[in-house]
Amino acid sequence: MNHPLVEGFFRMDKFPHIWCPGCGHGIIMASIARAIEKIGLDKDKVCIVSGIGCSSRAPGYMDFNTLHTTHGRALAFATGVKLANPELEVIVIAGDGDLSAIGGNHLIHAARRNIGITTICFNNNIYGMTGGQYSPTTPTKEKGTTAPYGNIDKPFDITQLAIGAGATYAAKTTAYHVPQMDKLIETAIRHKGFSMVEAISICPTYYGRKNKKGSVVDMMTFLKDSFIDVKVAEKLPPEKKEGKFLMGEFINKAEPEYTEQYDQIIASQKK
Amino acid sequence: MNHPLVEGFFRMDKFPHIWCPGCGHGIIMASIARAIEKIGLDKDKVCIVSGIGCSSRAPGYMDFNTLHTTHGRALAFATGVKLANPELEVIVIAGDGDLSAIGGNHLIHAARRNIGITTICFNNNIYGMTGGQYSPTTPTKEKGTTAPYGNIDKPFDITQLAIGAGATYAAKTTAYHVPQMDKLIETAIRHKGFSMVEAISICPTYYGRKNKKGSVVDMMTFLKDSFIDVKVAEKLPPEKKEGKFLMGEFINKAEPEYTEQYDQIIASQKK
Amino acid sequence: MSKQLELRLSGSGGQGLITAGIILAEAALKDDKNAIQTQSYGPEARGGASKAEVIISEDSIDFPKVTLPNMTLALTQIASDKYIKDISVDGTVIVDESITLPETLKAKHIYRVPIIKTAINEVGKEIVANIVALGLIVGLTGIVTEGSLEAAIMARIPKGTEDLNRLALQKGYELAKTLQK
Amino acid sequence: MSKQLELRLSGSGGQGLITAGIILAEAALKDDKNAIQTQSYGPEARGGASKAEVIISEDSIDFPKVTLPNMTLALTQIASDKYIKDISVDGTVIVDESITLPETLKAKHIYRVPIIKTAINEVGKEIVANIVALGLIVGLTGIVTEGSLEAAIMARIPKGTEDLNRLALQKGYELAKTLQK
Amino acid sequence: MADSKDNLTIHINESWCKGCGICIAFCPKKVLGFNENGKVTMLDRENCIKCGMCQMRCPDFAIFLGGKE
Amino acid sequence: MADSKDNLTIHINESWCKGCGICIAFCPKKVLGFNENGKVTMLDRENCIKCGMCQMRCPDFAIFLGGKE
Amino acid sequence: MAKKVKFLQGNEACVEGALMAGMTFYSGYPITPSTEIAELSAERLPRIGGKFIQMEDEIAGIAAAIGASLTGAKAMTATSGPGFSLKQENIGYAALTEIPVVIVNVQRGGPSTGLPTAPGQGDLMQAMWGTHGDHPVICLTPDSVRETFDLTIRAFNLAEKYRTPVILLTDEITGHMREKIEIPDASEVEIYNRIKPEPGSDYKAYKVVDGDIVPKMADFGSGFRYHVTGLMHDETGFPSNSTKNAGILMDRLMAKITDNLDDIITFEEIETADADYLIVAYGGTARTAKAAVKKLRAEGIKVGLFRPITVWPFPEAALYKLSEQVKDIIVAELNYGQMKLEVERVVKNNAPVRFCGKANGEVLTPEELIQKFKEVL
Amino acid sequence: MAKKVKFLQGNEACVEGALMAGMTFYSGYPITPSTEIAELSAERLPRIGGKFIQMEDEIAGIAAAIGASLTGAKAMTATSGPGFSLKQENIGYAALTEIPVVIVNVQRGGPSTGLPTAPGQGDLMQAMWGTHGDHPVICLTPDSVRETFDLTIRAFNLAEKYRTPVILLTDEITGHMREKIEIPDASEVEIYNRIKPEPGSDYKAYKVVDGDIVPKMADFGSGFRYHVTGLMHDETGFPSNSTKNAGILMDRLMAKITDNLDDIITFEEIETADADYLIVAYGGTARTAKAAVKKLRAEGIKVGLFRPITVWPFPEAALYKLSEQVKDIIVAELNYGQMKLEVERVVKNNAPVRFCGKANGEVLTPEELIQKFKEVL
Ligand SMILES: Cc1ncc(C[n+]2csc(CCOP(=O)(O)OP(=O)(O)O)c2C)c(N)n1
Ligand SMILES: Cc1ncc(C[n+]2csc(CCOP(=O)(O)OP(=O)(O)O)c2C)c(N)n1
Ligand code: SF4
Ligand code: SF4
Ligand code: SF4
Ligand code: SF4
Ligand code: SF4
Ligand code: SF4
Ligand SMILES: [Mg+2]
Ligand SMILES: [Mg+2]
Repeated sequence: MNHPLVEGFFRMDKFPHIWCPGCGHGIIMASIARAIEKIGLDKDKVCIVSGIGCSSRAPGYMDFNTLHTTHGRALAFATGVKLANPELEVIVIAGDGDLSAIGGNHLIHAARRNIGITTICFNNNIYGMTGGQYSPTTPTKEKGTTAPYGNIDKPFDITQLAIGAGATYAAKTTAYHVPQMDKLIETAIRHKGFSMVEAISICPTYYGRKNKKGSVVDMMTFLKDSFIDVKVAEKLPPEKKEGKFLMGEFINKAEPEYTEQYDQIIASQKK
Repeated sequence: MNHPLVEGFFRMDKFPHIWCPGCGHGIIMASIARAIEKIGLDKDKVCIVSGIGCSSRAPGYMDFNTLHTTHGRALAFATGVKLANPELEVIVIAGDGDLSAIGGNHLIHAARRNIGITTICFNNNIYGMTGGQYSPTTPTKEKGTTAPYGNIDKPFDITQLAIGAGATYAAKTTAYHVPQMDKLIETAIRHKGFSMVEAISICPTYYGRKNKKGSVVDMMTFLKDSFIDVKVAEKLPPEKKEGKFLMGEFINKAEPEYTEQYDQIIASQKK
Repeated sequence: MSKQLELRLSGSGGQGLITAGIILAEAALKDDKNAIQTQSYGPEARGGASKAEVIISEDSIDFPKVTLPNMTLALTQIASDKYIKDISVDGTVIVDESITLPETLKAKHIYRVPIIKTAINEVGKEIVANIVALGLIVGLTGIVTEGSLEAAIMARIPKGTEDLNRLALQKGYELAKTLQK
Repeated sequence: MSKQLELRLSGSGGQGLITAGIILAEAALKDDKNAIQTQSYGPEARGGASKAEVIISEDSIDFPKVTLPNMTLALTQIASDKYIKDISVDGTVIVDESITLPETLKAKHIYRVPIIKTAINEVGKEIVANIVALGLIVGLTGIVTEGSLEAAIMARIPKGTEDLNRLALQKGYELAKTLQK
Repeated sequence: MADSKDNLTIHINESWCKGCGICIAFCPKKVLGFNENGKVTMLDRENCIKCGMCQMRCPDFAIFLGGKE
Repeated sequence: MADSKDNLTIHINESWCKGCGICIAFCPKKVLGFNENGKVTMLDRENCIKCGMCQMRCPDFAIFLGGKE
Repeated sequence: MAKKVKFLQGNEACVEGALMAGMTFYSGYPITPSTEIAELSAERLPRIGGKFIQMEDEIAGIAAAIGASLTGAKAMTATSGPGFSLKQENIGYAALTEIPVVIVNVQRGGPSTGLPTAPGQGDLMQAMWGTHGDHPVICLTPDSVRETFDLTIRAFNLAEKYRTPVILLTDEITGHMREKIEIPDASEVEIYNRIKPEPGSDYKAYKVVDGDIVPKMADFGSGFRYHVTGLMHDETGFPSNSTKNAGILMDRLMAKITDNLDDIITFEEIETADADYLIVAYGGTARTAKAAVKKLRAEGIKVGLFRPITVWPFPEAALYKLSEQVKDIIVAELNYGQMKLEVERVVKNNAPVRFCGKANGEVLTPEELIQKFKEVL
Repeated sequence: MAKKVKFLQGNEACVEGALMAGMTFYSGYPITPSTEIAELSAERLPRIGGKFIQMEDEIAGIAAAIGASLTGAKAMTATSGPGFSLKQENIGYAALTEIPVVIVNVQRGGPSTGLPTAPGQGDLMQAMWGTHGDHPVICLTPDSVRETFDLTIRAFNLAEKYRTPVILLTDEITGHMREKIEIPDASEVEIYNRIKPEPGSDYKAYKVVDGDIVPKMADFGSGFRYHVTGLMHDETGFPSNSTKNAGILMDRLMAKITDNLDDIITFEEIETADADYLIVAYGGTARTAKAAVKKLRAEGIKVGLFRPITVWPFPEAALYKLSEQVKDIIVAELNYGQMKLEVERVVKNNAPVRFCGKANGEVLTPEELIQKFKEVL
């Protein structure tokens, strides 16, 4: 008997996937498929686009129209796909490096345009694929192979960055909080306009080892203990929030979607 | 008799500058020089960096160490200058296109790192140099040569974008509000860490003409009437704020500056 | 006039000389001639002088740029200073009367003509100085037929300005006549 | 042994075989031999098999890659399946005893040796299986001197693990002796 | 998907399991464990409440609820 | 810069002035105007309060307060 | 058949050609002297239901075009030198993934920002070698407004036929000059469309079948769920580390061009039949050469012009043949002798290869070329 | 003099060489197979008071290095194919503004993402032609770990001497193999530093004086307030639209290289004195060729190796001379024959030029080369 999700939404012959034991990416990939299943999207009308990185290998496993592009450029390619054929449900999968380092510009512009693309960031706070260099989301003082003395960069809060750029939907979740993740990804896909879910992943192989984060289970436990939902947090006394990170929906508002706006221009100009 | 500011801080033989009659860029360039004068910086220790655009022509007129780079990359070059020689006061001059279109990624990363560079954005809401294409700050519905039917993009609020990226100092002002601009630029230069002043400029030649904004004076009057200081706005009733834009300081906080952090690493590792 | 007209129009950015060049060329096409129009672009144009060039010929035109024009026209001093020098010895120089020409300038005909003043005073809009200039040039050279020129003008101008432009053209022809006597 | 040893070490990512290759090469340098070490990198390494190759020679080494090794060692089944096939007919194959070898495999010597078990049971840490393997290889081939090998090991390992590694090396030599008789 | 929980049981695809231990650690009933190959195994099928958390958190699609047969 | 306002007066560099009219429009005392070349000119030096706003807003560095001499 | 006579810039003709070829998508970033192509596309595309988008930079400009092409759109992006440099990574991506896309480079003067408003031909070699790694390249250079129109159509056709990016390499001269152009009727123009798999058919995205030149290309969203990657891949399109597969793929990509030179290569020969001397020139500079040839012929000098229209692949065979006939070859171009290198390689010892060019932002005049010609002869 | 014997990867040796050359600044973006260069730089630079920064992408990586160089730092950035493509625009900027910077490209397999962990030599032509417009290029290719060390130093020296970007073009083979290397004592190594103007002297930033090769270069912040621009500029460094100035500038930039070929070009010849046959190879593939030459010589075949070390400018004169002597030339490289084109151009009809190579991610083995060699002879 086969895993029902795999059977329905993945390219079974490509499994087992290349990710390391305990890599959080597989958890997030599954969640995306469940959301697609839940919404009931036509597989032929779903397009998954990624850049380059461990996370960006996900589309290769997913049984949709899949596009593995160049490092950082997924959203730029996806913009072309979506604008050329707005009928497609376009989902971008991107690592923290892919999305916020080399690809940062495309992120903020896709968010600004409010184009109907859903971006799922597999944020493991490191460049996994290239072997553990610090990324724009590596916390200050943590180590990477290129930050042997501790990182002096301040990390992005990718969710806040997207909001600053004009995103109309932005949420954060973790590889531990799967039921919440399922829901947020589902909401993001249903959202009209640009939506982003930053899913905190784990990279036991590089980030974990380099920063002595213990076992895979220790890393998952850290996620479990460190994140609280914004809505819950609102009601908590300050001392309970200390050292915690917030997750959940940070913004969710309605604004005109890009390709629809374009269609209006066509409607007004087409002879 | 010569203009005292020109004599002291500009390359007089390059004047009159190439900007069009009424172009707001000259006003902002003057303000930067006044701020430098006010602070009393050593001209030999000031480095002005720009990309490509009408605004980016400013450094050629300014009597400092000046660097006119490639389109969008001023902050990346400036990061190298500043990190290699933190003694230099590095100021980046960038158009809205240069800074937030092709250069958007460097903006958010410089802001994130909190590196001690001051960025002055000459925001005329258009690509002036190339003849009036819409830019990431062109308001929705306005026209550009590449938006003949009205722009459907949502514009960036560059100040909010910088804040979302982690900027520790961000302010907005206009070419009309020169005394305020002088002060904000001065504060920005004095700020430790990354600082940005978004100075709303005017491009009568392209933006103004294309969008029927009237004369240069009409465009300046619009700035005069449309912007109110955030601090003032806080005290105003909603009806008085309707249709107005906010200017002033939006964030000003103290965080460790990048090159100083790096020097600490050197101090701890140097044998 | 030689079979091939090589014309250089110069002035400041807003004076519509590029449009004038295009119109003249389009008129030539209507007359079944060949024409090429080129221009100088870019940052120099900010504030500085702008330049449009037109070659009109019965034959096919290989090299598209004007090297030594046989006719130049300048509407501003800056443009004149920059572009008027190059002129073939048997060529014609036309400048607005407000312009001072270098004494060393050599050409077969050198005309200082009240183009702008005509546009302002006799047509009523400085903006049509370019059309006045066209009338002047065609009046002098006959390089295109008057019918083609008028048709070409009408095709390029904003709706509602037909009469204004027709008048400007007329005034241009008239200026030409004053020179030819 | 021939003058030139071409060795391929393979296993899973975490088994330290690249380090083992480097150590062996560094030991060879101490013996005034030449050595080159290469390895396979990259995404294949995720989960899959990793490979390190060493060439040790008295002469200078031009071509740096092992084409047909005269000794291969594999510590995992996946690695063995992928890399063990290529072996020169007069070469030596060494695999961990947990590994099943294809019946078609042809080599002068084929050894299945309890390398990992030795590391776990007799040294006490699976992680030193690579050093056990080094002892075994050098015990069999004498390609480097024991003194150089120990010095090279000591230079590469974390402080505080010297005794552990020395013991592992010893056990490797002992395993070699059991094969040579 | 229409299966009621009664017809479901945990299936394990040992060849895909990479032995990360996530499912084991976070199983609310602690009914999972490692086998001798370092792969996951069901220790106490009776007490499994079929909550599906193991399936949801397995990065490798190696454990899931499926029909009994 | 140490000049007291008394010693200051408006200077105009006509060759740099591009005639945009900004200084004229926003001079609080309306003492500036265009000359026949479309360049700025001082119409009423007496009533100039030397506030410097023209200088601050001139994009072309063509008008400024300087010593009287 | 009523032909529309227009007076257009080369850049405008490019858009007219693209529309006639079936362009429905344009994405780019403005840069002098190519901007008119974007501007006119922005105006015209919505009228035919097509899409125009101004992206955040040139990298995104080509990326979006490639993405659009995958959905079945015929897509174009235009730029000039600095932007062309930025597009290089994704040109290689389109080449390896075999996604049709047309890239226009209206060349300007100099390296770096250089002389943005002046003409140049310094990107010739870059058009062939600008992206990393071996890859198939087709590059066309028009010398007139009408040819800009024709070659834009041809660029789309070749892109569709060979599933590869095609570079239309024009220059500020042809891009900005206005010239008479008769726009042919659509019925007179041959349009090639990519071959798509039959609905419901068995489909391996990167397998060439039925004597096709390239794999059939399914539109994303049309029911074939396949994978596209810039990694080396096998016939199914999925990444493969196998060096054997990599070799097969690369050989096939390179052979698309080398096996079809006759179909791809075009060139013009003027007065070559009895020529003792040969001028080689392309793009805007060919206009200079044509004028020079006329003048020299008028003086009785037997000179001919060889004008590569397809510059990549380079028309080696035709040039080689001519080189056996002539006494001397002079290559005229606005750079430091880029095509000259290629000509030297091709003609071997058959004839000395001289150079006449400059890279200072000026066009070459017929007089200059004639002078140089006479100097060396 | 105590020499330090180490067992290093080529990438590590590159950093050791850079540090010995005086590198004080590294900025880049990680990419396989170059990443070790960044990693080791990150570790080592702070220890000598130097700076390392990981930028947001490769474009920023080279931009920051150029910025740092302007303050007087010796700066380097390293990458592989995809990143090299992205750096092209700013390579042209450094060339036109004459700012010394060293760019390392550790070549991997294929175009686009290709085979990221496999070796290749497909960026040879890109190193010369990757950026738009004509520009001076120096590019060096080591074939061993020790030579990687030496050539990194040489790259810095040439960058400083000629005020130009210098490309160190290595490959996965030499980058990742570990080999014995004797690190020379600093006193044995010649280091060249850019010439700076005398404090307080009259300074025109882009004027060549006193028989210098290039203009003196003042550090930003050292009291010379000058202007640097990627636009065409005159001797003062300020933008100039004058085509005359543009011509003067471009001629000077190109002549820096062409007038100093003897100083810049190095190559290795092995067994060429009596050679009847010649193998041309460079970088990692030269190792294959060396092994092949040994074996063929052992069989009594008179074959020699010509190894360009400086690949750009290409060692034309030396190769031409050899081509007059040999019966046949075979070029071996990991691509579809990039250097072969250059060899063909140079040797004209002197000898047939054959090719032995592949671009599938494998190295070429001596056996393969020997087989090909024997096939064609
Ligand atoms: C242009 C370019 N630069 C750099 C690389 C090398 N590279 C590949 S993936 C990657 C970073 C991966 O990090 P992230 O996006 O966070 O994904 P992860 O592997 O952590 O899931 C880098 C630097 C590349 N392939 N292309
Ligand atoms: C890589 C590259 N792309 C495009 C251009 C063309 N270009 C020059 S300036 C500019 C935009 C200028 O707009 P902005 O930065 O807002 O400055 P402004 O001229 O409005 O002051 C563009 C698109 C270029 N020079 N380089
Ligand atoms: S390296 Fe890290 S991110 Fe990549 S597969 Fe392994 S655990 Fe996951
Ligand atoms: S085009 Fe616009 S931005 Fe540029 S100089 Fe003119 S007014 Fe200023
Ligand atoms: S379904 Fe729930 S109870 Fe059962 S094994 Fe999985 S996690 Fe444990
Ligand atoms: S979570 Fe999955 S991979 Fe990990 S141990 Fe459980 S079944 Fe195996
Ligand atoms: S100083 Fe003030 S009052 Fe005087 S002219 Fe200027 S703006 Fe008017
Ligand atoms: S603001 Fe300056 S340029 Fe404008 S009119 Fe006044 S003086 Fe002249
Ligand atoms: Mg990551
Ligand atoms: Mg702007």
